[in-house]
Amino acid sequence: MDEVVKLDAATYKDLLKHYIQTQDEQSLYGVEQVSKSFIKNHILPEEIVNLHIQALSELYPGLSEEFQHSMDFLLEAMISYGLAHQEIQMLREQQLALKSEISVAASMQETLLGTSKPDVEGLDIGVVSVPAHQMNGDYHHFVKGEDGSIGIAIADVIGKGIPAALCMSMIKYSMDSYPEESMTPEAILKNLNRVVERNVDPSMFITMFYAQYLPELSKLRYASAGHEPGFYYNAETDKFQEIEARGLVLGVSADAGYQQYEQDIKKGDMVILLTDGVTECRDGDRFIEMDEVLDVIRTYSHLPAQEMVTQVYKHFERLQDFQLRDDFTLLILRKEV
Amino acid sequence: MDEVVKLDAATYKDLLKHYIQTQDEQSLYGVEQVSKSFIKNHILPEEIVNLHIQALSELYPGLSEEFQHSMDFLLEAMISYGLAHQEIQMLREQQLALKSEISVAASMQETLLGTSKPDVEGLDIGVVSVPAHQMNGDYHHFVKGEDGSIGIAIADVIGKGIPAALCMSMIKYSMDSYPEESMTPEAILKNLNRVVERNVDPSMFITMFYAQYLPELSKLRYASAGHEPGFYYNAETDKFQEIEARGLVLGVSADAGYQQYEQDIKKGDMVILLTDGVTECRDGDRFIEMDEVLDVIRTYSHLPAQEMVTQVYKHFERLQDFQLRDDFTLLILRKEV
Amino acid sequence: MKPQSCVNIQKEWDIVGARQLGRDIAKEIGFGTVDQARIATAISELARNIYLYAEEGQICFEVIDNMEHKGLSMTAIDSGPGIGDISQVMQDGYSTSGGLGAGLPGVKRLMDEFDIQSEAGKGTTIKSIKWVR
Amino acid sequence: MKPQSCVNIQKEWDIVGARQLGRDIAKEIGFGTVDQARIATAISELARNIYLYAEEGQICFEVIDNMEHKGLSMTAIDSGPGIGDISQVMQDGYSTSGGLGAGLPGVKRLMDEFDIQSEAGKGTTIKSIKWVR
Ligand SMILES: [Mn+2]
Ligand SMILES: [Mn+2]
Ligand SMILES: [Mn+2]
Ligand SMILES: [Mn+2]
Repeated sequence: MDEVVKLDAATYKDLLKHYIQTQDEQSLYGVEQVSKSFIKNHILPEEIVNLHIQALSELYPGLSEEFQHSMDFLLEAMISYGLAHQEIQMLREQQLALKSEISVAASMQETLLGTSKPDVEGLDIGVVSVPAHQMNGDYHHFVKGEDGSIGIAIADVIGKGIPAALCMSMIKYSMDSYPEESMTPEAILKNLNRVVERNVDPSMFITMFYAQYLPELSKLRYASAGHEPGFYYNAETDKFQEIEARGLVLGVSADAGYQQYEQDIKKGDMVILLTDGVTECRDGDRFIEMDEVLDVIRTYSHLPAQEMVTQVYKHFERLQDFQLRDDFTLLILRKEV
Repeated sequence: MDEVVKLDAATYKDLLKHYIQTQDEQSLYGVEQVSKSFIKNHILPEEIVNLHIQALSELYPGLSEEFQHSMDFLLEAMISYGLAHQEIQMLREQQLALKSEISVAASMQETLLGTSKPDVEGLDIGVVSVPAHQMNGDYHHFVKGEDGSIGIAIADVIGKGIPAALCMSMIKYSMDSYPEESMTPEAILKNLNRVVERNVDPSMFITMFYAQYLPELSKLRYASAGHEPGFYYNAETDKFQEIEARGLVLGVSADAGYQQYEQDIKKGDMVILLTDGVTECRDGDRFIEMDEVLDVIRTYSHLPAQEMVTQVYKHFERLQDFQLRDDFTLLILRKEV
Repeated sequence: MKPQSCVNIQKEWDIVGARQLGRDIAKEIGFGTVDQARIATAISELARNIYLYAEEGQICFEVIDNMEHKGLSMTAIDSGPGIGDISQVMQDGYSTSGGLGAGLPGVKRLMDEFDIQSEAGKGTTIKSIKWVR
Repeated sequence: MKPQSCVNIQKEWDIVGARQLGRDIAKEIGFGTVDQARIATAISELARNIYLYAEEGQICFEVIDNMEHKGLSMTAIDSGPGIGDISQVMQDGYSTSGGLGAGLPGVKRLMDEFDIQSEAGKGTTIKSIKWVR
């Protein structure tokens, strides 16, 4: 390493000499490269100033005393910047360690919460769920009932990141213990509400939308626990309409009950379920309107469901400058025949 | 903010002038303060160089062209440092956000894993459990049985940090579901082993030492699942001896069995339980010897148990330069009468 | 508004040419020394990306001069492999871990506005603007 | 080995005095310009800590000159309130969050060796050494 630094220092001096004589762009491009190499070799800014003083006094031995003193003064001013610069290395290392820890935890969580799209004749399903940070506080899962029905849960822990993910994992543990596949949406939410109320920190709330699709009846049964409303796309009228469903957020009151609704699904119709990470996307300082989300969905509605949700996600990822502010989950179900 | 920066720039120029004339320490102390203020106001190093050029050319209008060009060159070299400097601010913010998330998760975990020292006549208990990072992958808890016995579990998930803590929380959830207070140490470990084997990622292992103190018989019953051995202090002989106990780590094999041991406890005797974060402390590059741990414990053995463990912890915290390499749990039990 | 001037990037020497043109325009429309150096550094990053990963591409400069403000717009266009995960390359430290370069987050910091579009197999377009203060 | 020289820290002016003495000794035993400036900055941090939080204390300098190497040892002793959680103050960013100072992690970085002992209500002793390279 020391050899590299010595070489860089010699290059610095040569480039400096050349630049003083010609003021050419090439020397400046050269010093940019040298400067990057210095940073890579942990050379601090005050050392660059020192190097500059030395190079210059070798090139121009007759430099004024004023200049010498002024450069010592500048060097002193750079020490604080050097300290800050050293902090970066520490911060980067810590960040790397934290991120790798979180990524292990996130993959544990993925295993725990993992679900796979059910394969149902005539039903096209697409789902995308992307955490704002590494761990997901959104949740969705699919259950195939013995009667051929498809259960779909979509949920959001208030908050995001590690605490939300930890909370979600606990819920999953609790949910595993009862026979969801034989229950109605209202009964499932009622049960879960009790579990959340009993087991989860009182400051943590969970919203959930639970739907059951009954292929033989072409019907959707659903109930909501304060969850962001989804949308129903009517192929015949080519219109979207909000899926209305009322119900208390999980974990607030031990004896909350939930109302169950029904909707007929015809050929070409779509059911769109989402979390508030989709609807509360921001474009700069402006919250987007729900109509914009539906417009984007419409733009890609000629695609298969999985590609549709992927394109919609990409659209909003870019709109938000590639930094999600909340976990983003979008699930689309289309009846094909 | 801009006003502050302008003021700082004026101060810089004054100090520079004074330093060139007198080369005094006071000006250098002054520029250090100004430089800190610049950093606080997000002024980048290349801007300091620019400020220096301007100040100097105002103070000494007749400066040579060579000097001017050389400073433009130095400014160019500083741009990369300025970019790195901006990254710090970003990194600091991200770090802060991550840490506050983790601290929320850690306090959720604390609530979940919380245990309190049982109050038993004639028994002095001290315990300290400090995570290396924010979340603890060590675990200990106390149970008071109906027969007056005291159950003590101490465990360590292989690994540390968030994944270990997440894993620990799951175990706790599972443990809560069976009646520990009526079971023997061997039965408890056997049961837990099955739970861990079934529910936890196969790459995760847990070591646990389970002890039951029976006050009426003055006896300690215990079993170990591959856990770091504890120590028994015999007051009569004034000697420490290792508590030997063999047993497979939890989660390796579904049908592992555990052997149970017994030890009589007399007045003044101590039982010392710990995790490998205590015994694998490092002093520089050197691992400490077990005898050193016991020597330190002996040094503070005149103190009440809680103060004893606190002082021992402080000793090793300093020895390790205030940066724990692993979660540190030390539990001491002394029979007083 | 002036017409666009573009520099093709094929060899390393072209990076210097792009910097020179960018700096000349920047100086002409009134950017100070520090901003000139920052713009040159941003050009280096954009041009190196093309030179290293796309083999062929160009950087175009345009002076923006409307009622409210004056600025320099730079557009880097290449027909390279494209960027699969933009979120990832826009993360700090993704390309800088070895201190090798400021990467795209660096360009974003050096300039005032930044937009990127990329399609796998087709190429990448990066547009950035810096305003005269 | 030379005798110890100490500077009492009571008013802000004493910080400058301590820096001057430290820098003079550093220059004398052969530290270069950069290291002199780093030592002075470390002295500032130590002395400001005493001035701001302990009201009274001193910084002592000692030249270390043995067969192997030469160095400057600085010991800051105060009878202030002491530090409750040393792990916390040794964390980066704990005192620098506002960019207000480098804090103790800064001193540790500026010097080569660093040790701290503190007792609540009794005071703090910080010893640090920098070796001539
Ligand atoms: Mn959420
Ligand atoms: Mn949300
Ligand atoms: Mn562990
Ligand atoms: Mn351990």
